[in-house]
Amino acid sequence: MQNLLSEGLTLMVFGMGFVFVFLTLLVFTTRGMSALVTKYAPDAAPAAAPKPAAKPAVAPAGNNDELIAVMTAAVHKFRS
Amino acid sequence: MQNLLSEGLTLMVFGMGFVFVFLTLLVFTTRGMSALVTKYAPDAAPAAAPKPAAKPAVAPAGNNDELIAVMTAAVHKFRS
Amino acid sequence: MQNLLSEGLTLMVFGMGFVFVFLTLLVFTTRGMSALVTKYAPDAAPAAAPKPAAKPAVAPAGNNDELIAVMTAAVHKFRS
Amino acid sequence: MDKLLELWQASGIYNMQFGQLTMIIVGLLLLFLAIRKNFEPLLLVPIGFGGIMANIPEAGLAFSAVENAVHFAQPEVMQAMAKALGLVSTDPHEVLHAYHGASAAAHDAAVNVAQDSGYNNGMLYNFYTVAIASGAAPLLIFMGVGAMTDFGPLLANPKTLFLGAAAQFGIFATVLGAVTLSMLGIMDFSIQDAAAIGIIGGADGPTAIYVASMLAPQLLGAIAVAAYSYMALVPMIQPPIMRALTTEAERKISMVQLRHISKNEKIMFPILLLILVALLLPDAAPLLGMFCFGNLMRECGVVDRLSDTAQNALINIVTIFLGLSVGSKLSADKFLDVQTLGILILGVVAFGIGTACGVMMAKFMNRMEGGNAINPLIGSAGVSAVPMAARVSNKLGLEANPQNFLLMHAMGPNVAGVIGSAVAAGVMIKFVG
Amino acid sequence: MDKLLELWQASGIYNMQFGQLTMIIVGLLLLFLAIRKNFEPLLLVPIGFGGIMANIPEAGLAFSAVENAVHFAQPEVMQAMAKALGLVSTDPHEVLHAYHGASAAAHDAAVNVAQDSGYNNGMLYNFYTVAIASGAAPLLIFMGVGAMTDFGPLLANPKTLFLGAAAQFGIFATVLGAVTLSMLGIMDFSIQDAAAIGIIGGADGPTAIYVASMLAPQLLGAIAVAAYSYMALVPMIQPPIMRALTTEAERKISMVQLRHISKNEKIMFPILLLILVALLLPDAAPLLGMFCFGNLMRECGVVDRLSDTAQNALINIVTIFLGLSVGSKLSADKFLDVQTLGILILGVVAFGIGTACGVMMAKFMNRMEGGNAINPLIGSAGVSAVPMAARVSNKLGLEANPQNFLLMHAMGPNVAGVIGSAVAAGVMIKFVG
Amino acid sequence: MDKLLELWQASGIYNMQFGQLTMIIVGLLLLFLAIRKNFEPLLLVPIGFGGIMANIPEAGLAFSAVENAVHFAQPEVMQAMAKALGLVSTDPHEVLHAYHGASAAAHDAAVNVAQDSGYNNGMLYNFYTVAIASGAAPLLIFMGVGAMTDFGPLLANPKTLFLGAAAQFGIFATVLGAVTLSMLGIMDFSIQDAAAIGIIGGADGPTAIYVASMLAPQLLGAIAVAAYSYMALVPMIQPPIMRALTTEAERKISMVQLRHISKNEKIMFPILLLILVALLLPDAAPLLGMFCFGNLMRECGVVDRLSDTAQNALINIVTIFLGLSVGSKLSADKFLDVQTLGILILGVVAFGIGTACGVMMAKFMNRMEGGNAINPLIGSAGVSAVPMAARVSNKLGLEANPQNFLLMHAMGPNVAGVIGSAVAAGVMIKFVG
Ligand code: NA
Ligand code: NA
Ligand code: NA
Repeated sequence: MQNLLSEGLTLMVFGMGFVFVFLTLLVFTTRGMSALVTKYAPDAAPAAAPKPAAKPAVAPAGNNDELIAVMTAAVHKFRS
Repeated sequence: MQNLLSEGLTLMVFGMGFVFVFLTLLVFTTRGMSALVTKYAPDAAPAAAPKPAAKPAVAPAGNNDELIAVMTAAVHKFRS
Repeated sequence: MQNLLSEGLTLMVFGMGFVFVFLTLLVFTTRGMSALVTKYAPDAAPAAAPKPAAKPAVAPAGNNDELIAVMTAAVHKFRS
Repeated sequence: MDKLLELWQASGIYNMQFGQLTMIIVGLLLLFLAIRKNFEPLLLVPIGFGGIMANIPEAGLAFSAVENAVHFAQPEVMQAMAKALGLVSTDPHEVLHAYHGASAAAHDAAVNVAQDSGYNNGMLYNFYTVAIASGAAPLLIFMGVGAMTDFGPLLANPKTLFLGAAAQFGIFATVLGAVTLSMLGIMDFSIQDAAAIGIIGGADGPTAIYVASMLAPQLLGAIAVAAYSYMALVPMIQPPIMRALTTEAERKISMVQLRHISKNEKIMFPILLLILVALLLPDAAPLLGMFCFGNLMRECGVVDRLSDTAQNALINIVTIFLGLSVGSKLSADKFLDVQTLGILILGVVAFGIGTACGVMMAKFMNRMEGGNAINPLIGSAGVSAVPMAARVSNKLGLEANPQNFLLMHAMGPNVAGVIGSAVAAGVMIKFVG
Repeated sequence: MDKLLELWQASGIYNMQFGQLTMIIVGLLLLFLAIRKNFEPLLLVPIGFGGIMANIPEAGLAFSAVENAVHFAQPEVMQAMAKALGLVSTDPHEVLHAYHGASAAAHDAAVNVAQDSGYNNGMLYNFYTVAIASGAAPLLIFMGVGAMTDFGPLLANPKTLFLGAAAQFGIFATVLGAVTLSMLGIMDFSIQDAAAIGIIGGADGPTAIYVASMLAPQLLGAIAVAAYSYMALVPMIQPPIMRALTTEAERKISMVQLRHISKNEKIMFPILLLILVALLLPDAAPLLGMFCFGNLMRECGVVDRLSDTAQNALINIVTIFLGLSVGSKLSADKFLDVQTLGILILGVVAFGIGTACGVMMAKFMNRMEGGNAINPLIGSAGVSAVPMAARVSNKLGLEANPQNFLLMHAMGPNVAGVIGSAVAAGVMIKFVG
Repeated sequence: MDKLLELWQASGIYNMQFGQLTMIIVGLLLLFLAIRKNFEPLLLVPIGFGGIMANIPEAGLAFSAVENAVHFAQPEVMQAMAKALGLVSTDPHEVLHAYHGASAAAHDAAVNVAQDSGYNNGMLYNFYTVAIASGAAPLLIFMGVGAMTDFGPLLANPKTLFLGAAAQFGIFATVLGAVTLSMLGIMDFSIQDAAAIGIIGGADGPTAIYVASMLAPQLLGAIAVAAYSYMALVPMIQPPIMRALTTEAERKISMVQLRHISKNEKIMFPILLLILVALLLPDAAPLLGMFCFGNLMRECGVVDRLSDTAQNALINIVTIFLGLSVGSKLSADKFLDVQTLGILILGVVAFGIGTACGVMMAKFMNRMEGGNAINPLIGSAGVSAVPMAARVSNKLGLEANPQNFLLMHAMGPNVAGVIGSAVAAGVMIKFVG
């Protein structure tokens, strides 16, 4: 029984410790990544290029929603 | 062989009987339920409240159809 | 080892031969089918009849796209 | 040159059996009916196509690994298979027979032999196992149907449930017909077969497939084809019966406007139905449970995205697999049998009796109540075949009286018929399953 | 007359046990909470409905074939089953016990006996096997959640990850609480049970289900119900704790506008996270891997149709099956236990501690940095419960200062909490799995 | 402290092997090509991500339960495993080798031992089993492709089928190349391997995966990656070959407007194709059957909701699982091999030969007919790679003559190429399967 408690304590110490170590590492690597990306691979051209090249075989939901939003607005205007 | 016929007859009598008993019970409990709901839980407020709270993560098909119907109508009007 | 090469050769000869035989047959049967269909079952009436009878429980994507296209056009016109 | 001969001897033309050819033609006929005549195309297109694929010679798409091994019947494989099944003979027919009757352990052993010899399940056999043998596909279709069903008209006029009950007499009369044919020595149906055939009269596809897969899997192909074909023929089968049993005056009866049903009533109804099923007939729980679940998702208003998926993507996916799987049961040795003829005849009789009983019940209810509350034309909608049967009621009503719109009134018995045949299915599974 | 008796003796009323009745009422209560009170309806409607179906007497929908065979306990079947399991006794309880502890081979043998005797897996049991026991459903949900998650706010302010880390203390404090209850003899939780209960504090449904299915499947029903219920109760549980731990001045703190995050950063983040997981904690790889995969599909911009399906059709289909499967674990013997009470109490404690630690961490970070950069109200969002907890932060912020919109700022710790609890789950699977 | 060491020794860094690291980099490279260079992203994003996940040390996501047990190689487990497999040695390598070559029964016994010892199949292994080993995923993709294919241009000009036939020479030339490499002792390909590699020249992803999973599963990863990469490289591989083999005058040839194709012809075509397959090459029945089924659903006009689902929700879901499953085969021991280099080289040769043969065939047909009916640029589209190859034809046509729109004309050979390579696949499965 004492054993169970010690297992629980160990789990808490190591678990919580590991969570912090992991997320701390994530904070630093994320910052590093952001810095690198901002410096060497800003969005501008590269992000714009692939988009149109992708074949939108099906109109993705997002676009659809946007379209509908635009049209609803237009229709509302039209009605008023 | 006689046996098969008697099995068939039994199945018919009990099956049909059970279907009627079940649906009769359903008639009465449905009426009771409708009476109770109409008396103690009419739609008005309660039904209206939960609806907007539900997060429509995706525009449900129904709404979409409605929208499209509305817009088609608008477009037709617009054209004429 | 010689065996492997002869297997490969056989596969090539028979494979390629079969592909040609099959597609040649397909060319001729397709032509025959087209001729028969054009003569005995042209589209006109028969194709028109079943369409409306089919219950479009859900607006099929195609129609939807068309509708949206039509509406977008309309909206664009409307704006200008 | 050997290879050429090999290709030829493995070709479909060389191996085509008469039965397979006939079944391919049957498949083409089903496609014709579905595409040109609009016979329940959502099911009959996949069923017809699956039927053709199942009968492609040598492809073995509808066969299990063991059946494929037995088809090619290599002596050493047959020997190992016979040993696995505890047989002395290595005759392919006997091996196959032993396999179909084997205990689960022997069955596993036979499968192991087939796999070790390089044979695999055909694609359609796998689809059948996952979709139908597990029971999943019909239940998921039923869930989707529940999510598409509006119980409003039924709730507005609950006594139309009696019409849905009466129309189920077609089911049980057909059971009796089937056992009588057996008694007379014309056919050879067991009581399970008879029950599965009777359910055609329920005019409800997934229910028929579910019951047939449990009680008479060998008849599944014929039963499913009959059920969907007759559902498509409802506009031809029902009107003469309806006209014969009603007077012009009866057909002119106008029914009072249905009252508005509150959201809360619609939410409570599937729960109420589920509880009744739980209390009275647990054997109907899978079918009616999934049906109620679908309907609750529809009505509760807080899970619209699940309801939407149940009515669209999910039911469509399941329909494709269900149809192909049913098609896999269209094999010559099971379909090209005098039994199929019996099933087709009994099926149409079932529809006729169900229609007649629904109409008669409506007239009986009018007499009991001493009024004219119900137009007997809506009684025929009790066979289900949603929404075709309700449309037929509406059409005949309009013929008699151009102002008489019965569609909504007929939707009550129409959905009641779905519940009724699911209850009947539960009783049959309970008694003969 | 025999048949009538048979029908009656097979009915639900005749066989209803007190526990089943209670669980059906629990299921109805869950439906009420989901539909009327909007308690995470997408999950609780299927779970509640599944719970009712699982407790229908005699239907055995949540039972395996062997469990169904043992329920009916025909002497000859019990004899064969005992033999398959290497037992002398044919007592149903002992057979069942032996079956649950059997080796894989003996398990197979018992299944064979059940099938030979005509018993089948219940529908919900099959769903559970495919969806949860395989681990697939929670992982696919996680993929869909990843495809719905915008890491922008987190990337704009990476140090909010610390808030997500701190809030996981609720998980481990609860583990300690559970083992303490065991030590005191009040409950009887193993360390695995304690770990699975603790994960409720992660406020993340699929993670809780995944961990529970691996560490304590017998508690899965209670854990899932507690997790989703408390996630729904976040707007009631968190505010008092948040108010108690912050001053009016702290709640008024305005945070600086988040910087714009480039597309490329968003594409790189899930890849970076995956690599960290691969390097440090392989046991979290399934959960976080699928999460990152979903997010990459969302952000990369070239597979929109896959991302769309992952967020809609696929996650909806999986949710239906996951919910019904969880419901299948709501059996009386497992749920109506003092342990469930313990789980419910420990669960709410876990939420409270997590909330408090998040807020305290925010205050601590302000003190460390000697500034006022972080409004401590966003710390509570670190428990995850996306996006409910972030909305609570926003609401309390607006109460203190009507111009203070914290929603976007709170989304950072909110999604950090998802990562944090998946990491915690990996540690627990590693240590006690 | 022990626990700390344990965590460290279970971490990815501690266990990372050189091969795994390399394969993770390969996975990242595939993601880069897919996302930045638009190399068939719908497949290469899931394949690349799956490849990374499959190579996470200690996670064992791509391993079966037995492989995971052997990886950890606990002595008592190895002993039991050796006994189950009938081995004397308990050396992990020998156990693994025996497992891979075991009979179905011994295989089951080994799985039982692994499960009893607490090992499970990895997530990706399960996906592979369900999606690819069963053959289902490539066939369902093919169904979806069928539902997206318009055979109109082919029906308007059926003789373009010859172009699709000629381009398949790339497949068989590559087979010969592969066996020659084996003969010369440079590589070690069996005839099955050679056939599976050749199919890369078919420029058709699902066909390549289907054939590879049947004939050479150990090469599946490399073959799939090569097939999709080269399909993406079509705009770079084909133009130089096309320019070299045609004169400026030939490239300027205008083709006559295609005639209108009636709905009925489009409905009949998939049925006709299915019947031809049934009569001549049953081994191509699964692939071409599902393709025709999808196309019939598209054209028949009465099952639009099924066709829509086959083209969207279903194909997207299957693509996700197919991609991850292919990725699970990107293990270092199989991919980082000189064979992969051979596959990559042979693959590009296959594409080149196919392209050249298509163009030459077009020129030959012009000469035979003594006219100028066909612009030889459309011949290259016969390799399939729909619709990329047709676009390439169109682009080169416009370069030579700005009024010369070849896209629709090139769609004929393009879809003919799909049929052609499926037929070639059937022949190979027949002869060496
Ligand atoms: Na019915
Ligand atoms: Na969390
Ligand atoms: Na091709």
